[in-house]
Amino acid sequence: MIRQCCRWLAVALWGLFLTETAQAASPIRPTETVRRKVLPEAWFAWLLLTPAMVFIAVIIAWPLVETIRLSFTDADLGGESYVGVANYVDLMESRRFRQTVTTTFYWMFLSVGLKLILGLIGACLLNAAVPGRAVFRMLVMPPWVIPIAIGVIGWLWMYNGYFGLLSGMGQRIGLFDGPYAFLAGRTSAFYSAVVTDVWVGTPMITLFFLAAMQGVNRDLYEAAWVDGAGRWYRFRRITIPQIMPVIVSMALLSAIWTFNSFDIIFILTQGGPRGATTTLIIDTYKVAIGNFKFGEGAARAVVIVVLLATFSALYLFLLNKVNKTYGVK
Amino acid sequence: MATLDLHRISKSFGTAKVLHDIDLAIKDKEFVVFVGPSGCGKSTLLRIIAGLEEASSGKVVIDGADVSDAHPVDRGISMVFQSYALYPHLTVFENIAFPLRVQKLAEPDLKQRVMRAAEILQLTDKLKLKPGQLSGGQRQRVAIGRSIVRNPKVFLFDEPLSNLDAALRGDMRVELSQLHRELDATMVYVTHDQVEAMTMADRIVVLNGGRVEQFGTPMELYHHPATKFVAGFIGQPNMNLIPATVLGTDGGLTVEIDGGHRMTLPVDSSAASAGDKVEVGIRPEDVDLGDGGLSISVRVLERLGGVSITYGTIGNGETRFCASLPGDAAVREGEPLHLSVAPSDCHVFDASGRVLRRTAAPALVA
Amino acid sequence: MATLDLHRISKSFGTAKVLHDIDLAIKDKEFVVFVGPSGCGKSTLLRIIAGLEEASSGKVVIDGADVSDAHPVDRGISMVFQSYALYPHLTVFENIAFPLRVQKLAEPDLKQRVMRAAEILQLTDKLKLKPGQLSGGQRQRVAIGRSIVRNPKVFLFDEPLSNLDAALRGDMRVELSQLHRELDATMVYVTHDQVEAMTMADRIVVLNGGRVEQFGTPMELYHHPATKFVAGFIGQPNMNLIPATVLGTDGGLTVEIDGGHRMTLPVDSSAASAGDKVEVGIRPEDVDLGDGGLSISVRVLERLGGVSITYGTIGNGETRFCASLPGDAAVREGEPLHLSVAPSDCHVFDASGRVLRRTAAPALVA
Amino acid sequence: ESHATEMHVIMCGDEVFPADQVVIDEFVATHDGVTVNLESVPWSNCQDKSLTLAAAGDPPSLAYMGSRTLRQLATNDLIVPVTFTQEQMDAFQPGVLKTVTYDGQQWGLPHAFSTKALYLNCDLIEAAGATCEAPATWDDMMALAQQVVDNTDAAGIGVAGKDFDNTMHQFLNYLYSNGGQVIADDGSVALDSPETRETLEFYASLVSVAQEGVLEWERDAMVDLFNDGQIAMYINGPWGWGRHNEEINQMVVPVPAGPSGVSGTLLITDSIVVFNGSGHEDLALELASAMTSGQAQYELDNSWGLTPILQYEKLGFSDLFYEADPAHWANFISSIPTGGPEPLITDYRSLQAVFVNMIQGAILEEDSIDNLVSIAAEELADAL
Amino acid sequence: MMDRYTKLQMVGIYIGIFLFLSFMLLPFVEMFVTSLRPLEHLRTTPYQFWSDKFSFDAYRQMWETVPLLGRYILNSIFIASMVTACTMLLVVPAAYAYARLDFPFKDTSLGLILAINMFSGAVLLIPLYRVLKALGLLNTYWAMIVPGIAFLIPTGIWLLRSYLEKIPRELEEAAYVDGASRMYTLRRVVLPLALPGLLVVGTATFIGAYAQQFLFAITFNQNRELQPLPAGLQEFVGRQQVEWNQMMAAALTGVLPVMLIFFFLQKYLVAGLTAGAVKE
Ligand SMILES: Nc1ncnc2c1ncn2[C@@H]1O[C@H](COP(=O)(O)OP(=O)(O)OP(=O)(O)O)[C@@H](O)[C@H]1O
Ligand SMILES: Nc1ncnc2c1ncn2[C@@H]1O[C@H](COP(=O)(O)OP(=O)(O)OP(=O)(O)O)[C@@H](O)[C@H]1O
Ligand SMILES: [Mg+2]
Ligand SMILES: [Mg+2]
Repeated sequence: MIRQCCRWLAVALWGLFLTETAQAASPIRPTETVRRKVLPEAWFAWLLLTPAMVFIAVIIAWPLVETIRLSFTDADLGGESYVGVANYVDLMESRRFRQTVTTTFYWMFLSVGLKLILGLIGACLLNAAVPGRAVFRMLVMPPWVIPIAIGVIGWLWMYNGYFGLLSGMGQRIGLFDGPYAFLAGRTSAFYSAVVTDVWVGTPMITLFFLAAMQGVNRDLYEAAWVDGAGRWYRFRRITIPQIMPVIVSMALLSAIWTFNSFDIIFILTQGGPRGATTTLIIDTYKVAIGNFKFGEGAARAVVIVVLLATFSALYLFLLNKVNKTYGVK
Repeated sequence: MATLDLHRISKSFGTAKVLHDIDLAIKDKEFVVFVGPSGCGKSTLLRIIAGLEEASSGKVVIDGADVSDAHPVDRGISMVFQSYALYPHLTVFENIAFPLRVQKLAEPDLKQRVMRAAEILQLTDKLKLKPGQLSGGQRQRVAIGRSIVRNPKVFLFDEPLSNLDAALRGDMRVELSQLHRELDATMVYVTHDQVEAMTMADRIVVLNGGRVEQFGTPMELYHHPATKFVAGFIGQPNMNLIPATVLGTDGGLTVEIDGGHRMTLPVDSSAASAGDKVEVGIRPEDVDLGDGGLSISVRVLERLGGVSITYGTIGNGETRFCASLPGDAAVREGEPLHLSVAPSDCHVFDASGRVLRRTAAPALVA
Repeated sequence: MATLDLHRISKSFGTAKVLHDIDLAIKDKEFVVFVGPSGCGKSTLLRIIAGLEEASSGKVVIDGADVSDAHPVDRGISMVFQSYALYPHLTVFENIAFPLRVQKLAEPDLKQRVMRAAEILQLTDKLKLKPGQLSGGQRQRVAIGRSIVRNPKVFLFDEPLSNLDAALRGDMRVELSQLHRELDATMVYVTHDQVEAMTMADRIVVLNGGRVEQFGTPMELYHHPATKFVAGFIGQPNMNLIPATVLGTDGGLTVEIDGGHRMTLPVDSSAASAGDKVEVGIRPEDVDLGDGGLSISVRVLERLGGVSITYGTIGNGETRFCASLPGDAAVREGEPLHLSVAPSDCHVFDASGRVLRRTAAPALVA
Repeated sequence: ESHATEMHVIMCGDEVFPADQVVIDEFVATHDGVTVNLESVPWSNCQDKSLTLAAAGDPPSLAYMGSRTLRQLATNDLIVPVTFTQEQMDAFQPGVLKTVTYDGQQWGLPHAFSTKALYLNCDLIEAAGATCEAPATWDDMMALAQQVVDNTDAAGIGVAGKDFDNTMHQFLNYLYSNGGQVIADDGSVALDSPETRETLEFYASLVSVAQEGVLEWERDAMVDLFNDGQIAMYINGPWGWGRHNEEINQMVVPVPAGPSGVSGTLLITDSIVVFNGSGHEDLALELASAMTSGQAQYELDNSWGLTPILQYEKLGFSDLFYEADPAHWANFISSIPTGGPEPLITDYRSLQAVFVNMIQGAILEEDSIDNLVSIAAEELADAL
Repeated sequence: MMDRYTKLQMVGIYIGIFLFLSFMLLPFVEMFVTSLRPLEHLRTTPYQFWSDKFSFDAYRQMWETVPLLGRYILNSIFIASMVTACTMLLVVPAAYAYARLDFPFKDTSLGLILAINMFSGAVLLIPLYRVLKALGLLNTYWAMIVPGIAFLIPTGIWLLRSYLEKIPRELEEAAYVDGASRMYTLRRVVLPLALPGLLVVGTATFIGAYAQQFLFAITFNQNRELQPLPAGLQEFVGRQQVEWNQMMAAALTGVLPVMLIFFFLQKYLVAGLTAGAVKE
């Protein structure tokens, strides 16, 4: 289901042409999609869709088109005039921007990777049949259900070199020999932001994985157990393949969200020090909203969309290929 | 070589006791079927044998060794699940090879054993497919393949046919029977379908409410049901049970059944006395057309071709009666029907539901 | 009063044609069953009658009026779905009242009609319950209640019993037959279960691959199957089909069946000529023990109590043969078995699968 | 005007100063039909708010905000220029008008003024074995800080390095004390100079005697460090005095002079600007003038403890609050003539970014001082 | 028996869970401890986790420091609730259409809608600002509600669709045969049955709306009275010194009610996610 949804993402990118191929690639059960027509359904369907569509058109589609238009102008507080692809050329030539792109992808891969691994471990632990697990499951929720900004403020305080918990505890156990300011160093600030992002994103992934694990037919485990398979073997040969669809789709969704994650970095470091934590989204915000360079900001926004779309398409393409190679349905 | 003995097995889930002191001795190479209504504890008992569930008390003995605390794989058993529990992401080959991979068997050896199993089950040309691409019957065979590849001493099956449609079920029944002969292994088979039980079993265990009602060959159960429950459960259409009053106990049992007809039945009447309320059991297929004192008002007639089944009531109109008559019997719905039954074909159950032993029972065909 | 006529109904899904020019004339108050293998188009045809699906071509005529384009509710039909389609969030009362609520019927009138339906179906004390609290049979009655409350002219049922277990299915079959008599309505019933078809139908439509194979009473189908398909489909266990070669066509049809036995069969042989390949159909229940020239090697024996079913092969060992013998027949697995069959009980099918009319058919019992 | 006018006044800060409130109340009372919708907006998003409102075509009548935004507002024609009489101009402390002047015109009415000086924690310094006296030069300060580091657990000096405006401010204090310039008198960028290089090098070198994690700190947070005895010195405005622990034996001294200059300070003002397009610019100007005129302005400076923005003695005021404690105030007033303004750059956000980038680059040693300064100068020129 | 663990495994699992949950909850514990300390103690080194005199003063003072705090908390909940309500209003019909009806460009339009996941609000801020301005929504609650809705619609449709698909089609056909109109069916049959699904989707939407209030609030709303909690907390920072203890107290107090609700809904949520997630 999720994979299908991701496929739609790709479809949306490449238009109707791909629709055909994508449909051909996914055998449709006759009862589901190619369904009989009881009523003139189309008009009713569009009637139901109209409110949502209008909303999306006004709030997202039009701004998107406008963003693309703006990206070819030098719009700022004063006004705008057409400058062609100058904004894009500037971006291509800017070493700092290339650095930002690299940072963004590094940020995304690292953070998503950690989230997936931690989520998997967490889900396994919470899925273990031990007393108290209902409570434990409850206790992973908080980072997810509170406003991101509030959690991040907590982390901001913990990262403080002089008064924060991490530095303090680190000194106490002899890890640091003086106050350690996490957000002051290039590397440490980056990894601190990653840790916070992982903290924010892990609970939801954990719960999705947990849900998927609970959906695995228990008989499979029992059958394997009767055949002598141990826990680790069952995990590797049954759990992982069985929840693979969920892992795969969470990986993509989480990658997109992480790529676009704003609050965490903005509150923790504002992109600093010296751009060490400046991702594309932060850069875009700073340029467009901070400096009122709407045109340049819009160009960055368009780059984000293009990069994400390319990434998603590539991901789905590779996934499809891998699936074909291994014959996964 | 494997005998399987259960000693006073009990099982409770929380406060609910679902198995009560089950004792069973299953012989080597025997095909034993557990049968009984839903929820009677069949699966639970099987899972205790498998080691998937722990008995609250009692022992599981396989080949003389107490395995109550052993890991399933160490008991030398294998199990086929109702859902087959095939690994959807693995090919047929890998599914069958799974237990061997767990054992870390060397590749050539593994391959040879999987191929052998596949041959027995005629799956050789399906080995590359995924379970999703197989039909119900083929899936079932893969599940069996996975269980035979390990050469277990005892095979356990939990309703393996219940997911199949009627026609396929018939075929698989026959195949399973043949497999049993070929493998020469001890098999324990759970079902709630009496036809499966009757056709496949060497011996049948009838379970009811967590207790063994009767353990015997199919023909024993058919001709000598120990209790009213077994009588009602075995045989299709179900045995008719007609309330009756004991009139005398000399030379069998003389009873007057609902509707006034009197019969003297060749059963052990030593424990009965005149005036007792009993129930006379008559199988639908044991009645014949002709005025033998049973008069039925026919409500519904089902013509199945070879036979016609009539449903109606007997006596005062409250006791249902079903008769299985020749396909062309001249019967009409709404009309009365006169039937006869041989006294030697009748069963008698006392008020507690226990049978009075039939003294003129038909010979048992093994 | 409702007749139902289908005129050259065809239906395609995309490029797949699933119904081919179906013509049917169903009489008032008739109970007609559509039967056939899975995927043959039964449900599709029923849904076209209901108006849930639009035919690609052809007309649906109810009581003489062309309703092809009418809304289901205007056709005067009602439908009981395989899953019953009860609304889980509504009580039994509200479920039954649903069609009346849609019509905005006044409360007292509505109440009275629901109560009447509940009475007929013995649901009066269940009206406050939700479907989830009912047994399978009760749910089925609620579904029927919902369909009778509107007083439709035609009732449609799509496999209403397929979700029930065997015992309940038997009971419900009987109840449905009784309901048909009470309501005096035209009913169309879809099933793939031949027992249901045989026992309930006034007339049966056998569908195969979107075409009508035969339309007739159960006994017509049993004794005079028009095609090999019908012959194989009706009757349990299935009819045996033995390849044979025509030797002569005088005074019936003289054939030599696989295995060498020769028989002269009383069928219309006018279209046949010597040397033709035909198939001889013999029902398992038409054979008797005794050396009549059929010699079987028995592979599996199933003793069902009243009857014993043997499965084996005939002739060169490739043609399967099944025989239904008395329960106590002295048969053993692995041993040869000699059987006889009356020539008048045999069916013959030509190479295209069409029957050669039997000239000495048994009298039909209505 | 007799018809009803609603003026929208935005005051950046946590609350409206009582001194301003008095003026506004009086203004409303004397102007028929005029109401004032007075809103105080926290600094964190106040300037953005005014700017976006103006850019969106819904400008406030006037706003009190940082003077550094003026040039951007002016170039985009969002505010109206202010004309001062010569008399008014003369009354300002020297350098103040520079902070609101662009293109030969004044664009705002300076309303709050601050200069900076160096605070010393004498307890700490004495604990380190030094005498608590004003370091005259950077070298003195460095030596003093080093002594504190060597002999106590505390850091010698608090250095700001966070991506924040006052990191730039801290740096400019040193730059102006070393004879440096950001914008030359002809309006061109004059950052690329040996003075800047010296300053940047010195600023970076301070890190060795500064608190841990310089890049995490901004000036106001260093108050906590000072109070906790973690730093012996740091630069802050006149208000710092009152926010320091009373137990601490503190001392204020002028910012030490660099090798190429004399002790100076950064001159920062916040001003009241009158937006273009509210429809009642004249009225707004009148209110703004009232708020920044002699008495009202004095009340504000006095009540808030700010560096006096006007030379009140010239205006005939007496009993001046900063004359009551001349030893303290001298540190903040005496350096005014040698101080430099917060530069006026069109893209005022870039100003901060450019400086912070340069400073952090030096602290992190990611590039040579030389390069960093040249790059910063270029970027500044772009943002001009 | 399969699920039985040895003592050692048991210990291992609990240690694992402890570590995992510590990571998840540490910030909250620290926030709580911080909120209990007087401000001076927060600003002392070396760091002390559990030594000072704790008091609940911050929980009292915070209302004075930030007089509008109560409002911010309510604003947060109000905005998230409004977003949820409006999103559901838009999502329910759309999800139904995608789950049940057949129409041209079905897959394409769904793909486009789902692709919205790829834009975050930050990408579209500039034109979004102009749109909101054109609609006259800037500096109103709607400035924070409207964009929130738009970005939550895709997930909502996607989740709810899988729920609606599970409602047996026969139920609707039965209603249709009985003469019920589409709308009647939707109202009387589909929606009541989709209630658990609506609950899950509503909860998920609420979480989404609640979690992401920061950006829209700081960009599209300058009206203090309308700020949600995350933006409102900035006021503790805006002062000359950061009132960390009060800020933490305010943060915890603000999220507490919502967190409690989620604790109760947790069970349904996990089960509900499965519905959307596991179905391939
Ligand atoms: N894990 C369990 N916890 C509690 N009760 C259980 C559990 N497993 C089974 N039971 C109960 O034990 C009884 C026997 O269950 P069991 O599964 O053995 O029945 P069964 O004979 O296999 O029925 P069926 O034919 O429906 O499969 C039932 O009443 C069931 O509810
Ligand atoms: N909506 C549809 N789109 C495409 N093909 C369909 C559709 N509905 C049914 N079919 C096809 O039409 C044929 C007839 O289907 P139908 O459901 O009528 O079979 P059936 O006889 O009812 O089978 P069963 O006994 O399994 O219910 C099948 O091959 C089926 O795959
Ligand atoms: Mg069971
Ligand atoms: Mg069907």
